Amino acid sequence: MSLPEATIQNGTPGRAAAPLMEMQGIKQHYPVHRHLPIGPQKVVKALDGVDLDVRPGETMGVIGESGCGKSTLARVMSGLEKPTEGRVLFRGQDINELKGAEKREMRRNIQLIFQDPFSSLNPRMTVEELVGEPFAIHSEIEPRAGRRNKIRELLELVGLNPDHADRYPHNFSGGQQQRIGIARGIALNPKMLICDEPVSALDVSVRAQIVNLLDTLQKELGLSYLFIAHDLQIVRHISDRVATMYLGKVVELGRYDEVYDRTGHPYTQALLSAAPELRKNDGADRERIVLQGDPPSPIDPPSGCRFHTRCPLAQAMCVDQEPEPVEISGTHAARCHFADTVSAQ
Amino acid sequence: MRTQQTQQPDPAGDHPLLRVRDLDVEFDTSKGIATAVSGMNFTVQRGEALGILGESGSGKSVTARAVMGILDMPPAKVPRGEILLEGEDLLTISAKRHRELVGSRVSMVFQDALTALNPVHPVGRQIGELYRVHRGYSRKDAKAAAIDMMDRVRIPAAASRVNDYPHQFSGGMRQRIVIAMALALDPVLLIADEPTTALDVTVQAQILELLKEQQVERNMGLILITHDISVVKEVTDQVAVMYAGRIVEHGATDEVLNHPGHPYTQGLRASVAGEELKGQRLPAIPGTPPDLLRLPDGCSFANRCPFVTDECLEQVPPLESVGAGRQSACFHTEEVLDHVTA
Amino acid sequence: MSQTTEPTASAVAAGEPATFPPRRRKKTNRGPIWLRPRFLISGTIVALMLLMAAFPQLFAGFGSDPNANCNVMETNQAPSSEHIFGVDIQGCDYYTNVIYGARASILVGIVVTAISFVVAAILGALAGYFGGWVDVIISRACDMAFGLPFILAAIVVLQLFSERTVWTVIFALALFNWPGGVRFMRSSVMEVRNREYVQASMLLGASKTRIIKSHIIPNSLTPLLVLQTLGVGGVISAEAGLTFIGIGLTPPSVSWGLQLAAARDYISAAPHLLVFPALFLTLTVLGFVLFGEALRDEFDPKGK
Amino acid sequence: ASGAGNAAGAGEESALSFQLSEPKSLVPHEDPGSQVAMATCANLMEVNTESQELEPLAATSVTSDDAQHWKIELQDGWTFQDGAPVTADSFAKAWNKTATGSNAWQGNGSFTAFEGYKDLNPSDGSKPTTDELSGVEVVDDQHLEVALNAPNADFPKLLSTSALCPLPEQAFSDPEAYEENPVSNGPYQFVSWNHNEEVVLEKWDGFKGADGFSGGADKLTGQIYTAVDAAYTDMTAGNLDMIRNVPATMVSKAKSQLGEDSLYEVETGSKQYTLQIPEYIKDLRDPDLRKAISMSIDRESIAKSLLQGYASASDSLVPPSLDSYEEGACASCTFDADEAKKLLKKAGGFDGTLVIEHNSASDQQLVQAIAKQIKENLGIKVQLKPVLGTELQSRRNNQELDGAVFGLWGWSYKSPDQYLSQYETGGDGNETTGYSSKPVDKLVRSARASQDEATAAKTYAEAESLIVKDMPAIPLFIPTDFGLHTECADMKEVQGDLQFYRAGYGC
Amino acid sequence: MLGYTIRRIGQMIPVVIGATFLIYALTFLMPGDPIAALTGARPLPESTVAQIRQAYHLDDPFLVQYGNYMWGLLHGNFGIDFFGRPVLGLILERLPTTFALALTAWVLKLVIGLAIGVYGGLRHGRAGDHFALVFTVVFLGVPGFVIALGAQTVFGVQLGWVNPAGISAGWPMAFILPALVMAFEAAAGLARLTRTSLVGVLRSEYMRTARAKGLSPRRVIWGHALRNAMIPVVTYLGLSLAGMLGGAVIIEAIFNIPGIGGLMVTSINNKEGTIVVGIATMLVLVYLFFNLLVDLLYGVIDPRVRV
Ligand SMILES: Nc1ncnc2c1ncn2[C@@H]1O[C@H](COP(=O)(O)OP(=O)(O)OP(=O)(O)O)[C@@H](O)[C@H]1O
Ligand SMILES: Nc1ncnc2c1ncn2[C@@H]1O[C@H](COP(=O)(O)OP(=O)(O)OP(=O)(O)O)[C@@H](O)[C@H]1O
Ligand SMILES: [Mg+2]
Ligand SMILES: [Mg+2]
Repeated sequence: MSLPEATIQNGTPGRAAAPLMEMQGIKQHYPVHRHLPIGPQKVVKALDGVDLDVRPGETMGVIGESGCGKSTLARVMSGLEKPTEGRVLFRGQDINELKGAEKREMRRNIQLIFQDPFSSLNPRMTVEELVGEPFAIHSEIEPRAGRRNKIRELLELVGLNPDHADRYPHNFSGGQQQRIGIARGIALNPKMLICDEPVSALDVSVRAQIVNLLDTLQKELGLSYLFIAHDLQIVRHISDRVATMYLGKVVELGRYDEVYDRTGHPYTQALLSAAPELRKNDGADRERIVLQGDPPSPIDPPSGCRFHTRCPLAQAMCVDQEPEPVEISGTHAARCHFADTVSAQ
Repeated sequence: MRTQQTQQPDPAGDHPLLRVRDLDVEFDTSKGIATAVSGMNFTVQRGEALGILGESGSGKSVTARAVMGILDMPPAKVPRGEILLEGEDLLTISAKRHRELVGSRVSMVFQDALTALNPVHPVGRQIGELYRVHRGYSRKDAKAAAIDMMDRVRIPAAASRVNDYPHQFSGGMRQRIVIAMALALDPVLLIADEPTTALDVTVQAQILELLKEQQVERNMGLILITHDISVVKEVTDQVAVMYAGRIVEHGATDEVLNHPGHPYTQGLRASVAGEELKGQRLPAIPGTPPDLLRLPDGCSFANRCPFVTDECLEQVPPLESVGAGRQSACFHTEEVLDHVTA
Repeated sequence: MSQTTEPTASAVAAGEPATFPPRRRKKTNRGPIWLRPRFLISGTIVALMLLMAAFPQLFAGFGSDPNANCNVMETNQAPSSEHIFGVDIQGCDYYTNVIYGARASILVGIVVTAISFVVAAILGALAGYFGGWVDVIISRACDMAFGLPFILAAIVVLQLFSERTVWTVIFALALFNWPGGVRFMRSSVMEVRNREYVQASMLLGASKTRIIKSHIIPNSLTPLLVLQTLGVGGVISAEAGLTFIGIGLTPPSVSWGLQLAAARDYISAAPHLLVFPALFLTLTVLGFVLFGEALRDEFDPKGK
Repeated sequence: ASGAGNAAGAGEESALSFQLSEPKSLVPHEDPGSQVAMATCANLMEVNTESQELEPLAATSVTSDDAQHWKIELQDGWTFQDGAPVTADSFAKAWNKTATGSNAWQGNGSFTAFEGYKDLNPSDGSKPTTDELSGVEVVDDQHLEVALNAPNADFPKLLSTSALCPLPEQAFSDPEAYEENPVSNGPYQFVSWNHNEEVVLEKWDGFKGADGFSGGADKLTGQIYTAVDAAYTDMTAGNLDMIRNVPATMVSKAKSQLGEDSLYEVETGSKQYTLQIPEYIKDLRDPDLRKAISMSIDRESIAKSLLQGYASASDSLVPPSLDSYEEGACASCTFDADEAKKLLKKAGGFDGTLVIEHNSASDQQLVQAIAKQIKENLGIKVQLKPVLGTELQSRRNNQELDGAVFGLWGWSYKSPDQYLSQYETGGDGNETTGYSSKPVDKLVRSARASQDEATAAKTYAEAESLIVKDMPAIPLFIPTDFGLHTECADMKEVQGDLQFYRAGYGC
Repeated sequence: MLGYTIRRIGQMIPVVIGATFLIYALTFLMPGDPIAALTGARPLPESTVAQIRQAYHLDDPFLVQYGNYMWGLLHGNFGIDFFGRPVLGLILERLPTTFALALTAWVLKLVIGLAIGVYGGLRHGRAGDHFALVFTVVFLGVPGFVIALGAQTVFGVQLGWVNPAGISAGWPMAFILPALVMAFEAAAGLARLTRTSLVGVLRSEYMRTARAKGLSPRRVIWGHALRNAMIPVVTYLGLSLAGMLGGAVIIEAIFNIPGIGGLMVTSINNKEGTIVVGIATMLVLVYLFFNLLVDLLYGVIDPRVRV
């Protein structure tokens, strides 16, 4: 796989080709349900100023603990939700301002793969109907006559038996269901595939199959991925660049090896150190950092550096000064006052 | 209700802590009988941690529930087998005796703490209930004991949170409460069924650390069920690998994971993306596990196995010893071992 | 609290462990659903009653007319070989009358259910899918219809008509029978609306119409249908009840409710007048209720 | 005896219970038909239960020369149950109040014959200028004079109805308190009214008319039922002593369940079922058509079967118990299907639909049977139209009926006038048919004015023979009225009316 | 909590207005003349009719009449009937009786329904469950009035255990039979709901936890299963009490119980709009009250929804 040169969004201007998708200052706030219409309206700041770009053919991995806003990012990026603030650009156009044909075109090009394969498939539709639905919606793509063949092709492509096209989703195993989901996702030849934990619900022995499939598809179709996962091992395997999120913000972004091996943010460090599989291989060099306490509430995020409440390196300045992304290398930056020290460890 | 000491049979006897022999578990479903566990055999000694590894549906939880006696019957039934806890067969003792043992001598940590805790009772009461039922504590004492227990699993400000309800805690804290409940009566055997699967990596580390620490501290037997190979590696001494209701490989953890003797174990180990595989295809196990309602005549793994021969299709390979303290259920164990080392 | 003195015998005598019943094998003979006893029995009753409602002649003989061949001098005769269900107050053959009585009951039961099904499906889908003020209006309307006692409302509505035919009664019953279904459908749609497959379809660029038509409706309608089937029996019972207290059907309609109401004055003099329609009514309601239950157990994942 | 009275009590007081529906009011003028009103108030006149003759009660005499101007003399020493004297004023004031339309008391209609009634009820809806009947004059405490609009020999009978009871002073000074706790001058006094459950009455020792009153139980309890079925059920369970207006369907049931002895058959038929045909229904104007309809109904059969023999076929516009009754007065009231068809032909056939309106709450089976016979025997279309009682009433009053109307008519006091005034222009009940005929009017008026009963009866009969020719009403049945009672209750009737308070205590 | 309550009450206002409007409109549309009911057979003179019409604003346009009514209602004035009796008094006179009946029936239903439902749920899939099903279905199937007539004849008349009609025997004897009939009819639904809910709860993970704690079956069921199983049942229970208040018409008629039902039917027959609407308003209010109560109660048994 050719590795397009990664850039850091903030600061240094892009050196490589124009990004396929770009998130600019995305904020997504959800109002908190309240019972009395008095007092200030509180909001959950699920995303609080996220800038991120994905280049053609690139895989952007996203890691971070539960509730940090990864799924929200996926929904906003896919156009399922309109952000409270900020713009989502696809080939330079704000996807939320598109109308008519352009909007359809955008829809065709951005697809989302969900975590739970079963619940993302209508239980009352056969595989053929499910995989054929994209064509039914965008009938201009594939005329009715050729649809059957196209569906068979797609099923073969994702490694399913085309003869099973008349079965219902519940007749398939989790891995196969995810394949159906992927077949739907790639049916319209999209440019961008957003995968929100596509393998978390799958069996260990099947995960690798799906990852391989995604890999193959990327090679064959030139797709770009936003790949969200908890399995840090798999993220490293599949990603070209990796973003770490904490409480609605991207706290570290860089090439996969930079993030994994020259980690610039203490949170990423803690995250990586907690994953046993990563630790084992390189023996003693990665000491486990067990974070204390729970992540703070996204309703009232801590002042200054959001991570200071749990950070082993926290200092007075962290409490009241919000760190800007600190460039570590041309392709690697972290939102930490001590990014350089951390990455040098 | 009895006090602990009066009911300990053969405390010093030469019985292993837990011994499961030839255990079968079947489910009567609308589509027929599903054999979830068959011919299960394993032993756990005091102070020993046994990992049970295997993918979804391989019968790990069913085994655990069978040991705890909390299978729903019907649809489940146990047509065969023995579960000996310090020599007493949990399947045949009286219900009363069973209740005395379960919860105090042997206890369990569940996978999803949110659903495992009763949503309508404060957590303190749920922990305290154990003391009230098994030890006959007063309400007040039970509460105090619950707070103490919550402290021990490092729930901050336990005393002020004892009256909170499960939904008011975060995932990690809930799991700690479930662990507190399991450890409350100083069990000799703790079964943890995927205690960290629902949790974040960061929290997962905390919980595993806690479990391991408590096990060592109390010299407990621990059965850790998971499908995460690295978790097993980190915590257990022994490992049993399950596939389609059977143990296919069993032995010391390091041994088994470093030199798998069964093609399934091998596949599992290999599919974990290692750093060295970056840019390559992951060595995935092809295919999917069999339907428990229609298990093949021969080896259940045969259809996915690279070593498959005709023999495998006809006969179920028995779990046989393959060296010191190791067993594997494969006609081609030698080959597999060689393959890895090669 | 320590009961060390407890006789050891009891521990032994406690017998079978409750959690481990005897290890026996039970035969599982579950065929296709239509062959299960509950379906078979209730299905047969329902089918028979439907047939009776549609073609009473099949049962009462061709050319039969419940109002013809009456002899007022024979009023209230007990069952005999000539009139197997006896004779009614007007001197008409009671068997014919009871057979013809099925039509009103079943028509009311089915049409009212069908109407509330349609109304519930539409209103529920609107409220559930669009939410907002649409939902507020529909939900409040449901509350209104719920809050008004059914009987009171039905009486008031029925009093608007002096001659009350099957259609009048259907109108009155249907007017207040839908809210339950709407609420059910609403929550069902709201649940489906947030399912991931709906979002997935939206992302493919599917139109609202398509989403409602091919995702929301199919996935929320089956549970509603099952619920409504369960209600047919209730509606039939309600019609008979209203007629019984004299505000339901009026002659010349023929119905079990009317027959029961008339029979009430003759309970001891001519008990057969009460027995036969009551029997048929009960059987019909039972058939529909059982049928609904069987359907629900089959299709409602929450029930099983 | 009754479940309501604790008969086992120490006092051994005799107690009887009777069926009652929730009274609208305990003041007789507001609810004149109420059994409680009859028991608690004593009128100027009453009917003797032994002789069935009209006798003065609170009055010494009621006389008139011209049947229009009446002199009433009250008996001495009558008091209300609280000791206040009963004077001419007690009557006059009560009558004035009742006759005032705006009070909307149900007894209002009893005063139409009084002079000055119009002034209290101006027909243009304006406020009345006076609050007294000009025809009522209080001479002194003991004497009253009443002037009527027209001669009416039945006036003494009218004086026996509850709407003309006296009221004590407090009924006017504090009407609300009086409603709650009425005091009257009759044989029983009010004890308590537990709404919707029971009204308890107690014998009043001070009753002056005790001579004509046989003297029943010490305590009378009116148990309140909404339906006669429930009352019946309660009686079978031994919790109730007396029921009246027992439907025919219940009679044979009662016979077998409670025994022959429990039935009290009212001897004087005071009611009649008719099918009235409004004049304003053009299609039905032809007397031959009306006669055809009448002759197509087999009254005998229906009476025997459906009504189980507890009714007789009617062949006159008045019940046989009245003096003016002549057998077969209505020649076309016998069943003859052939003749009926001929008459129908003579009338030029009938291709419309004969609508029969009736009260939806009662007699459904009877109307159905009648309709069935008309349909079968004449081959015309008949449509039943069950209507709510109140609606039917307003349709009658406002002449909005769509066809014939089936109904039951009864008298308030025994007089042919009570039946035939329906056919007198502007008479009582005339709104229904709107029938109007000068000769009939004349005959009825002269009969009414006649104080000689025989002459009156003859004149009434003459009027009837004229009416029958036009058949504005088709006589159907004279039902037999039944009461049900336990052993302890010895039921008594007055001129066709069962009055519970007159029952003797037989245990 | 307070805010929640206020919000709920706010939502009730349109419901009350809508429901009363509906009933008012329907009674207005009903044929027949209310004044005819006043006087029996004899028509009242024009003048009287006119005066009554004026006194009761019967000549006003419908909306004005309704407006007046609501205005009165706002001041707690339910109006007066044609006999000058205050409607509120009439209703309150009968409400306790109906309340006693409905409450008795409700409690009996609670006991019967829960017992059968819990039994069926615990024996889920076994003979006991099927027995419970048959039992409930039979009571669903036989129309209430048939059961009522049967029960009245057998227990009231033939066996003589209770008074077959009337409430002179007072509570509880007079109410037991009718309440039982109502209870059995209504228990079926409750039993089904309870069973389903309990089966769901019994399958839940926390029941496993409870059993894994070595608790006795009784403690597992009473301490852990029932309260959770009651959560969906509570909504149903609360609303059904309101429903029973209005639904007792037939039973009241058969057993001669002087409750709201009888008043309702007679006043509808007499077209006494004020009473009909008064009753409707009262029952809607009761319904809404229970609705609110249930929601609040919900918070008590289910801590997850506490606000
Ligand atoms: N529709 C919504 N309304 C209100 N809050 C929301 C909504 N969606 C998400 N949130 C909140 O936003 C935050 C981020 O949620 P999100 O689902 O994006 O997290 P995540 O990183 O995907 O977590 P996970 O790893 O558990 O999937 C959470 O605190 C969540 O509670
Ligand atoms: N109540 C039940 N009814 C029918 N089959 C059941 C039931 N419970 C479990 N099974 C079957 O038993 C088999 C083993 O299930 P078990 O829960 O032990 O798997 P597991 O190894 O714990 O999987 P996971 O990793 O997903 O927890 C499964 O195939 C399942 O279908
Ligand atoms: Mg997520
Ligand atoms: Mg499991």
